Amino acid sequence: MTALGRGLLAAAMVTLPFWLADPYYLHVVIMAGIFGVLALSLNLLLGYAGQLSLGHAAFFGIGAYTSALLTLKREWSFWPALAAAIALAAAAGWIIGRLALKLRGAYFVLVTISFAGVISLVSVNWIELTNGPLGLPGVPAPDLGPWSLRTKAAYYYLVLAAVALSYAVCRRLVRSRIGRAFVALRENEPLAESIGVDVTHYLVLAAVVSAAMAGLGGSLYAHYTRFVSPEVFLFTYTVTMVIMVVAGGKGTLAGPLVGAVLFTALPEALRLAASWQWQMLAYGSLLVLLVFFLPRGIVPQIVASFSGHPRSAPTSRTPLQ
Amino acid sequence: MDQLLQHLVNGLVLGGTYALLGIGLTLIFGLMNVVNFAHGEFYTLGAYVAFAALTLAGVNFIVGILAAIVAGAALGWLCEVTLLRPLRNESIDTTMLVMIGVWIAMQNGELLVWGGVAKSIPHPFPTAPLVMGPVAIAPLRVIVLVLAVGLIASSWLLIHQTKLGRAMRATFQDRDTAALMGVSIGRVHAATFAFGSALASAAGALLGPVFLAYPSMGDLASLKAFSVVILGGLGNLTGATVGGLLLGIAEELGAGYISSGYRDAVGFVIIIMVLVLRPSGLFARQERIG
Amino acid sequence: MTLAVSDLAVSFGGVTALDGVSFTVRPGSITSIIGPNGAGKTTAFNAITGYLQPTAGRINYDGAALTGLRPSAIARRGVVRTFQRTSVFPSLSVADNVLTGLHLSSTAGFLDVLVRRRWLVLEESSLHTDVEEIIGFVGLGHRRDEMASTLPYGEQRLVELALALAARPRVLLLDEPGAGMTGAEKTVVSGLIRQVREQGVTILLVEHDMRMVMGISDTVIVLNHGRVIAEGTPGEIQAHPDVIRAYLGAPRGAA
Amino acid sequence: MGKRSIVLVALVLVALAALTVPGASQAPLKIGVIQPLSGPVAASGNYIRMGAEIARDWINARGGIAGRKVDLLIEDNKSDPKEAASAAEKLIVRDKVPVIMGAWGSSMTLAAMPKLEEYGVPMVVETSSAASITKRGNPWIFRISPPSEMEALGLEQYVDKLGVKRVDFLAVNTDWGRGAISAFGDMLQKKGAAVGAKEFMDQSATDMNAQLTKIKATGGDTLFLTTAVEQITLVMKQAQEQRLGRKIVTTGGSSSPTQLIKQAGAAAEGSYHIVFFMPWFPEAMPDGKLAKAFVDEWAKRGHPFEGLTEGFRGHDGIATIAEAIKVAGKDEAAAIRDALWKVSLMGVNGPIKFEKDGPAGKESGQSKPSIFVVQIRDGKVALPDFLAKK
Repeated sequence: MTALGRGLLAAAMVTLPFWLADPYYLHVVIMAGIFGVLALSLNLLLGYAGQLSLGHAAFFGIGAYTSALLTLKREWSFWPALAAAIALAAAAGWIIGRLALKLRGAYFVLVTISFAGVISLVSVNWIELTNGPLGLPGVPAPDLGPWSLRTKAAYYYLVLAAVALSYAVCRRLVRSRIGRAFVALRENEPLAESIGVDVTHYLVLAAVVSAAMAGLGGSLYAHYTRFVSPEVFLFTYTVTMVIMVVAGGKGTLAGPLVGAVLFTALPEALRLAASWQWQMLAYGSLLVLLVFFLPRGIVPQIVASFSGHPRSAPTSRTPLQ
Repeated sequence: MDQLLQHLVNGLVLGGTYALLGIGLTLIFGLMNVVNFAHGEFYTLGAYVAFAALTLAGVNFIVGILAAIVAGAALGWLCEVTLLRPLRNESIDTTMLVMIGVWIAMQNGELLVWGGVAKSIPHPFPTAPLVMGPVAIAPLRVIVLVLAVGLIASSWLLIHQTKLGRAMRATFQDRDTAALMGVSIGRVHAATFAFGSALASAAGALLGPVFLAYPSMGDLASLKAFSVVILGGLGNLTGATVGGLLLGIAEELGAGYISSGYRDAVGFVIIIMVLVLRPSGLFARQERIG
Repeated sequence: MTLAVSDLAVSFGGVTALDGVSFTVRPGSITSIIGPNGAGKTTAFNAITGYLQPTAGRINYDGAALTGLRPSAIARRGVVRTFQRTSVFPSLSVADNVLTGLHLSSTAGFLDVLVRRRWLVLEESSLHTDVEEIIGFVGLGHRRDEMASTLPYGEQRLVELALALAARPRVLLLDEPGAGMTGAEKTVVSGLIRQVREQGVTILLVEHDMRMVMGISDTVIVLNHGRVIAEGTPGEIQAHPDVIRAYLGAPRGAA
Repeated sequence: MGKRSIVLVALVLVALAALTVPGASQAPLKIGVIQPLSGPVAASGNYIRMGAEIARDWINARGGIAGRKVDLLIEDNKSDPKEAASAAEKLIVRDKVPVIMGAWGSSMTLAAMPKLEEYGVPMVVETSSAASITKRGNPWIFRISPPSEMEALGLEQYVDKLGVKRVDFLAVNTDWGRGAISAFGDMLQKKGAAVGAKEFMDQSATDMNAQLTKIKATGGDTLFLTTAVEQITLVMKQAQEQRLGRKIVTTGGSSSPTQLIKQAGAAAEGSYHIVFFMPWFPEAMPDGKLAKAFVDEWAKRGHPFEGLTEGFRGHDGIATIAEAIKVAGKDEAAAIRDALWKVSLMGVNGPIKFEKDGPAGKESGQSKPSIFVVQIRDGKVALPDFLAKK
């Protein structure tokens, strides 16, 4: 993208609440932003370090619950609760990262699913802490000094800042020796070790940063919807994140964001375009078509068609064993 | 003690069905490297085909199950040829995503066709339980267990005694070498997917009468099937069989003696422990098919 | 600065791959390990570089034990290897492969990267200079932006060599660097290996091509059935009766 | 740009075009409906929708409200709270509905509630049972379904006749099941019954043998069962297989005894069911004529009979809203909210009238629905034996 394009995009983002007056659209944009953070976070682990985590909703949910519980039960204000949400999610990421050292590919996938399953069941059954399946209503809106970020426009800026921060963190990591070490592990792990990449350190780092970012997304979600229930651990949330990352273009910086916008808008567009019987059927079918025609994701496809390179950039197969 | 025996019998029957689900998936997962999230949808398909055959067409129970097997195999084959074959050189998460799409589309298609109301599938067996001392079990469940064992045994024969089975095993060991030896990888993949889907479909047709048929019934089935695959090791039929039984019994005992709210957690925790302690599954000394 | 292997033994489930192997690699030398297929050459490499744990024995480098260390830690001590099968980062360009290979030449940690310290910019630009230098050295300048997996086989082996050099080895273990190459390419590789040695890097080589081995080695070690059966200069080895017997027993053509 | 890119561009364009479809014209009265139409509880959500459509068609056949037709804008919450909140947002902001009926499950309702407060739009809650919904102090909430406590109180008069001495519970592990166990547990303990096992099952679980084996060991006489009809069927079948031999009482009104007879057969024999509608003998309902008409209309449309025990709530919710609009005289959210306090009508269930519930100054409305007990006897739904004997 040219500097001009980037500037226009930034200007559009910053002024968005002024020209997108309809709060419903703004709601969709905010959800897209929250999922953008989540997709960026998953992409770090899946797209760069090459570890497919299907338990990512666990980090998201841990962030959401931590933030909600601290503000509701301990009456913390939003910002320290947010920090705690990030920290606790990061700690969970550390555990998963340590597991990833022993398990790769399909086995890692399953252990992450199981991890999320256990956390989810804890959230349902540990009534004293989590209020069980009833969930936690009335999560307060965040404050910034004297201002309450209760309005959609204000929350939009909070989410925008979070997306920008997450994007910046990803970008700096990816374009540093750390990001190169992630990619080295994805591409060829024995070779990466032979040139001195410490597998333990970098896999755990990738998992921790990724989980922390998902925790950020979770906290933002909790304070936006003002309600947290065990459904945040639903497998569909993880599936949505994976769809966003892979369809948008894994291992690219812009891919997850494009995916997040598209796949937040798509169900809402289908809500408007089709009656409810057809919405999910159409969603599934469109997903199949999209993967079928753009197997490597939207962003790599666009980059390839603009740069004139052949499409055959073989993303390495994520090693199964 | 009486309670323990009943728990063990319950677990055995439940585990047999888990095993049947796991076998189909372990072949697809192990041999094709496809994380098949639509596996449970073939299970659902089997239940609905059996329902349609038994109530609408009015055929007998065994014919209904055969119809489900044929439908599962046909749709599985179609799915492989049209969707997975063109993507064979893509990464594992691309094919996974396509199967996620199939999962969503199939489930909502079923909702559209059959409605959300659960269907009860009729069966010709008596409902009065068989009683052996302190243990009670429905005749239908015994039949299901017997048929499941039969299907597992035929799968074993197919893998070990037929030319297709040899080709499948060779492909699992080393796809490139198998191709050099004249194995048609495309045909093996299509056959594997059709076979795995047919097994899932058969499981649905068998369990439909025990439980009920409804559109989202496949979600839990998929999850259990994945657990079984991991417990048993990729591509390991024996592992999937034993893993299924173990998972069934463990869940049953967990729910019986720990807490029913954490019933599914028992399965998850076992998986995590197995993976951490024995990363290639309980039974895989080295990975193999068969 | 000496790499010393003593009484190294490796067995896999009852099969003994190495059975009490001892040798030392003189600093600054080119030492080759030869032997028939299955003699244990690659196993020795794997044990030295931490890819497998020896059943018994010690490996010392520069007076300190390497045994029990992870491959990345061994690489950090300057002992770097290449692989028998082509091993590159397939979807990265040649330049990015080498840049990734320079992992140990940079030091930035997580926080440094996040706040983007000023010295980081300098460090990155010096890395890019090194990339050009290394790519130029192996003669892949014309390929710098091409994806590694699309290169012809011989050039992929050069990428692999470049990657290993980027790790700034003091001892470089090359596992059949000439395998699958044309004669002309082998000459180039031999030349490169000599040049690397000129820069003070000790070379330990596994190679089947006897012409290449005899042409560049200072010392040759012969393994058979997991044991060292001979050690000496190329001249001595070519005349050694045990070696001749071992090779006649398992005659082999060009690798 | 290859062929694939063109497909992509087309997809994006379709999505964008869909987003810019202009809102419908102002003429009809719009009522939003949020129900789980797909996902695990899709059956229930769809029955409610069918009931709501009957109410709509009846109102429109009578000429609408003040000459304006009623239009239902139906959204699927996919049994997911996030979707419920999104659907509420969409209905209120995009479609400008002044009033909503929804959102079936309590967690879905709770997730949608902040939106009601944010935009000031009332919602009639037709199914959710969690006490906290009306206790939170959301003045835009009007509930016509009974919270579990109210349901338990409704059963209190029959406890002695049922002969409950030792009771066990098996419930779905959701707010509803948990709430029912605590409400019925309290009520039964107060009546002097001993409480044995409290067991839970996952919403999607199909094999409840472990729980039943455990319950069997407690030696109680009655099992209270709270879950959707599919799971009740499975539990009953499995209880029969295990020779559990308990009186079974289902709570929550979703049990659809007709479906149980059809699907569980002999296993359902003798069980008691708390329902809020008795379509088997509509004449016995508070407004027998209305109930009969509803049952007939339902049958005429070819909807399954077993859906009636859910479907009537859709009718009552929409009827309540229509009445409020009529009282308000306009379709403005705040006016409808005020009017809801004044409505008094007969629904299929019985009289609907809201009383204040929750913290002072921010009360929600709670109607007090009629509660009935039926029994499956000789393969038919009947009034319970203890009532019939009288």
